[in-house]
Amino acid sequence: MTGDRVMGESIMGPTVEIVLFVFMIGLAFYIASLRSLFAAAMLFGIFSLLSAGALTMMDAVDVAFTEAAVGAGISTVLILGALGLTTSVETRPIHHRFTAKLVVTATGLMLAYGTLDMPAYGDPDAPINKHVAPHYLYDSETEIGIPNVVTSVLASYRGYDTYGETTVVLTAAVGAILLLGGGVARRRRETGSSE
Amino acid sequence: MNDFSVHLPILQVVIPLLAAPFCFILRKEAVVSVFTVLVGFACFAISMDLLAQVIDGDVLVYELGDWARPWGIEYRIDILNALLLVVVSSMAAVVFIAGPGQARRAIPEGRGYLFYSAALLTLTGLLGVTITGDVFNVFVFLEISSLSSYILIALGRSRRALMAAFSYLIMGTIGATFLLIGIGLMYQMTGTLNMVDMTERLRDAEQTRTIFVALAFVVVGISVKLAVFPLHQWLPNAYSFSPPLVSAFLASTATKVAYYLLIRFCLGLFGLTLVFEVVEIDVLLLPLSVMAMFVGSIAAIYQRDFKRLLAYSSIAQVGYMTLGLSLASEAGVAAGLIHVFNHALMKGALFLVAACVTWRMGGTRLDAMKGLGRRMPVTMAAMVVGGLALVGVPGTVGFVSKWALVSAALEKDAYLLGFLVMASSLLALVYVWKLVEIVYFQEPETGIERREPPLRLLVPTWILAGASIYFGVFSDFAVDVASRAAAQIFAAGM
Amino acid sequence: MMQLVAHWNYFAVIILMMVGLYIAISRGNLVKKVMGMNIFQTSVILLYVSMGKVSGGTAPILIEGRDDIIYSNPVPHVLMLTAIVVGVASTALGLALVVRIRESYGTVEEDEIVALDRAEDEREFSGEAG
Amino acid sequence: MDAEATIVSTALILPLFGALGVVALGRWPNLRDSWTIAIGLATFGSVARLVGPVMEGARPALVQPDWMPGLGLGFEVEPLGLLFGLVASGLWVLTSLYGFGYMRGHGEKNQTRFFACFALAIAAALGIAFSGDLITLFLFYELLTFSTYPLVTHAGTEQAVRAGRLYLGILVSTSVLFLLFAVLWTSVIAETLHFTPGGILEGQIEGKQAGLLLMFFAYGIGKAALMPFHRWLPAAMVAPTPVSALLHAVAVVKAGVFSVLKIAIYIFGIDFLASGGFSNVLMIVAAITILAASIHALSLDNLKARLAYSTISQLSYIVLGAALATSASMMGAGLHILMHALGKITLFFVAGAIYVVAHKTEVSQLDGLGRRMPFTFGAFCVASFSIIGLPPLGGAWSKWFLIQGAFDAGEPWMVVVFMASSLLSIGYLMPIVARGFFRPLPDGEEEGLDEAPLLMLLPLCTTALACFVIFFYANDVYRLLAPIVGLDGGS
Repeated sequence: MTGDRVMGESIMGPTVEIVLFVFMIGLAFYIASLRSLFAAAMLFGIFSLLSAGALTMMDAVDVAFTEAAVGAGISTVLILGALGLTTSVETRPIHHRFTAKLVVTATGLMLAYGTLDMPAYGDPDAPINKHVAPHYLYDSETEIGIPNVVTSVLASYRGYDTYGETTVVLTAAVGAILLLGGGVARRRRETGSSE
Repeated sequence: MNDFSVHLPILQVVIPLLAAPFCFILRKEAVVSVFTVLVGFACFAISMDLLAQVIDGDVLVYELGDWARPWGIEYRIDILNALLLVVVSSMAAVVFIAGPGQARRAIPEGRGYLFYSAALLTLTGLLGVTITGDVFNVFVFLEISSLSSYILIALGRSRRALMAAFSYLIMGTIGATFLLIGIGLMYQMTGTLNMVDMTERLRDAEQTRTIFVALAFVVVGISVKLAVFPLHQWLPNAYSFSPPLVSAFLASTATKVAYYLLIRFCLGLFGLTLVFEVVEIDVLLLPLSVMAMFVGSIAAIYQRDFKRLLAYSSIAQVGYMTLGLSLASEAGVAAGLIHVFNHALMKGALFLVAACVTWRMGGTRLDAMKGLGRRMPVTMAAMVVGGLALVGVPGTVGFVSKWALVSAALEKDAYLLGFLVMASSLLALVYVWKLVEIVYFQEPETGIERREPPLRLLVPTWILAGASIYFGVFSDFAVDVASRAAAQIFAAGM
Repeated sequence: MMQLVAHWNYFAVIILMMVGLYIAISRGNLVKKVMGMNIFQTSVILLYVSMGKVSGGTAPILIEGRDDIIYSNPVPHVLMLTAIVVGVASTALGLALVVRIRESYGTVEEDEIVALDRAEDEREFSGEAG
Repeated sequence: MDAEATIVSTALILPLFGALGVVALGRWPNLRDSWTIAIGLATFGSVARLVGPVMEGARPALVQPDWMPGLGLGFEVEPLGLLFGLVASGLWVLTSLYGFGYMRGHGEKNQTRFFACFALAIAAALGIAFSGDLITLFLFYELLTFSTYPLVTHAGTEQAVRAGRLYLGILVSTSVLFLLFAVLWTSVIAETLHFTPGGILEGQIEGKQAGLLLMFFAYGIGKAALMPFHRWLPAAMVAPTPVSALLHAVAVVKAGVFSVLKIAIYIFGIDFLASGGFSNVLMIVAAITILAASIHALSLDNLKARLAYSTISQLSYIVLGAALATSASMMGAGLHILMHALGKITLFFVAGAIYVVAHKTEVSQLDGLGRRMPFTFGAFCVASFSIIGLPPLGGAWSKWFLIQGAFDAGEPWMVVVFMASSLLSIGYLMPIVARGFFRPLPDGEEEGLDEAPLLMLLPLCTTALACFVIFFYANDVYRLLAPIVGLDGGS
């Protein structure tokens, strides 16, 4: 049957994924240590692209596409734009705060502890794959009629979340106009009212 | 008629949601501000109707897009949500009355309508979080409310508002992401996102370490929003530098919704056994609540700014709420919920007083408030009422809260705890009295001419101050609804 | 050890999360904080999608007339599409705030801003005494 | 609502109504003051009309709908409360008269606020007197604190504000920290807060815990000025003298000891209190307060301060009477509320009169003043004798019953305490009389009569006379109180 294909993936998939993850971790650490914000922003874009790759490997093509467009694209452009309006070098020395390390370590350890009872990665019998998802996979075609299940769920079953998501975008737009819009008027007001 | 009332649950959220972009069309600030008030009262009316429908124990279910549980998202209203819906929408309606003219101070000409739009979005988010029966939907609407509240906070007059909003944004996003991780783990172990469905399935998966961790992440995530000590650092700046009306609105709604979430997740989803017997979050939550009560109140005593003082007092008051939950008893949760309602009233009133003071003095520094008792007697009387309620003087809502909370503690034989609650309310007396002395016994630096703020500020202030007394005397409503809500959620959490 | 093998990519995700969180809470530069927040959120996306991965599965786009194909779980994908948009919205808002902060303070370093605020406080209240 | 309940509600509402009227009539001082007197008389009249029915055993009750689930605002008039109500409302009239003389003689500002708060304080005192359960008592107790705060700080000076802070600080702190806590504790263990003859706590709590609860109540009622929470009382003497007189000789402090007594009788119950000896700590604290305050009074030169410490000492008589928990001691305590009120208010009236006429505040300045103000000093002398406990003055009765009670309880040391305190009170009161009458006036002061204004003189003579008259009518008061302390009526 499709045995060959499955075999091939089971070896190939993890290898590529592992490489991607190793790169991502390396990039993240590098970003943390960089003082040039411009370089960090570029690396962040690459990081997002790599994560899009990893997402593809995990069969989440829609997410990967969006991540590539939004995460690697829009976010990076936004950050670069913000750098253009502010500064591109971190001027203060990097200090290592003890509490921050403590919090981060605690978070990591907690999560690692949480993985102990998790179903194994890719386990088809995990509860997540057994309850609601099969219904979407097997009945959405008749109920909705779109082959892309992600789209069906997004637009119909969980359409309300998408509506909420649109509202989030609206909110961000309102915020951006309020905070940044009318820059000239704002600056005039600020200098005028600096009592 | 019937058709219409069936759709009330969705209208509760969709009305403010649609109203927000509608502000773009209206544009004229005067029109928009009136429109917001109308929306606020419409929401309030709907929430009261919903409460009336569920008060006897029926649960109202509204399936969005007609997808049945667990395939789609549903709205699910029991007494607990309904109570919170009433609190949020009533506070919004009252605070919005004071809206007109607010925007003019913070925002460039001609963009005032955006201020109202953002306020309506916050309201949408808060109502959406409260009403929904789907855990991921909680996250989405929580982000709507959070993002819009960051915007509102950033509109404060001083530049420090920007930094306050930014810090809140970072803290808030991290908190929301923690919640998202927790939800993810819950989803992973149950395969569903619907609350009812998840509750049933969690009972089977109860003993896994993944669920413990999920609980931890959910609680920490919500605690950031709730400003539970020591995750409260964002709050003092956010409340003291934001425009006063925004502080009034957020202080009386946002933390309340976070408290609701804490109860919903701990009791409704994870269940009593897991939360209080297996993981025992009360071991941590209880001392933190007591710390919050004392640290918040003591910090409030030393503040030199009215709004900042109120902000620190809020941290202490959150301590009372979480203390109620960590008692792990029905009476304790009921006490916490009573305090949610009561604290919304009194803090709302006090922050509106701050708005009045800002209108008159341009700021809320305490040394500028000297002798204000003679210069704006009506406003300051409201401050005294709110302050006495914070202390818990009989005849005010604060007393009802304290009575309920201490009774709940004593019922659990936690005598020392009851005593500590009393002791911390004395600290409230110290800072409230400090205010009273400044306002009534110190000579103003400039003239004593009497000038009250306009009615649009004075009326909502006194609505809330009056309610702080009214519901302190006729407390049946809050006590009854809160007790029923606690009983219902407790039965579900068994 | 078996744990590590069975959950290897969860551990990778956790490490990413830790780095992102660390950048967000420990760094003084506000832009850097936003980046850290982003990395943190991205790692959560990876976490969710990992949960929905089914070994040997493929993207959940139904192919007509084939019952033998294993599909990965589409639900986490749906959720994360929403989360990505939410994430970019908060990034945009955060950066807008950073730009404004830079305009009013002249810096985007937290320490410097705190120092400026403190100086302002002292000026205000000492002016009071004098 | 039956006729008696109507009277109860009238008596409770009249002073509130009075306060509103005072505010409304603020612009016309004469009208305002007449109004105060009219309302005062009407209030006293309605309280007095309850005496008959209560004597016959009726307990007029008035229950408002619950203001909190399970907690109604309830009133029930029982003999002890009626006695306190009579004292408070009766002396209100006299103090108002005196107050007009004092305030006008002194040209004080803000008189309207002053008399409005005064009426409010009386309303609160009556609320305490007629309260049917602990929570109602607590509510009015707090109302009394807050309504008297503006009176204490009336002068508005730095000193007054500081005294006000101490006043409010101690009274509110103790009430919230201890009293409210004790009330809640009681409600949790006894599941009722209603004042019930025979008490509600018996069998619900015992031993050390009961003792602790009792101490929570005793210290929670800061107005009873048990040491070490007595500091507010002397501090509050910065208030104008009518305030000191009514509030700190009658309404406030008596509300305190009345509450202690009421809780002892109706919450603990005499029998329960007498059993087990858990009231010993309270007994010792009260005894120490009696002696320490008396001794301290000896050393004070300021007249009002000396009277204040005398009050602290005398209040603890009543607390001690409650702690002894015998029928006689309770009777003595109840009588002492009345007797001490009459005596002490006279003393304060006199202090105020001296201040207004001669502008003197210290004991050492009083040389020869009795010859210029014979009536005033005469009244002082009579009241002092009553406080000391000499017949034929009212104070003799209460002291007699208290000592009797100490014997009954088998506490000889407490007998000694009462005796010693009487001696000490001679020590701090008599020198004042002696100075006034027997020392020559200091150089440069004129001889000749210079009495206080009539509006002041009249009330203080009336109360002095009452100290004397009441000695002969004590039997009626005894009959009123006898049923609740477990004695046969009449003697």
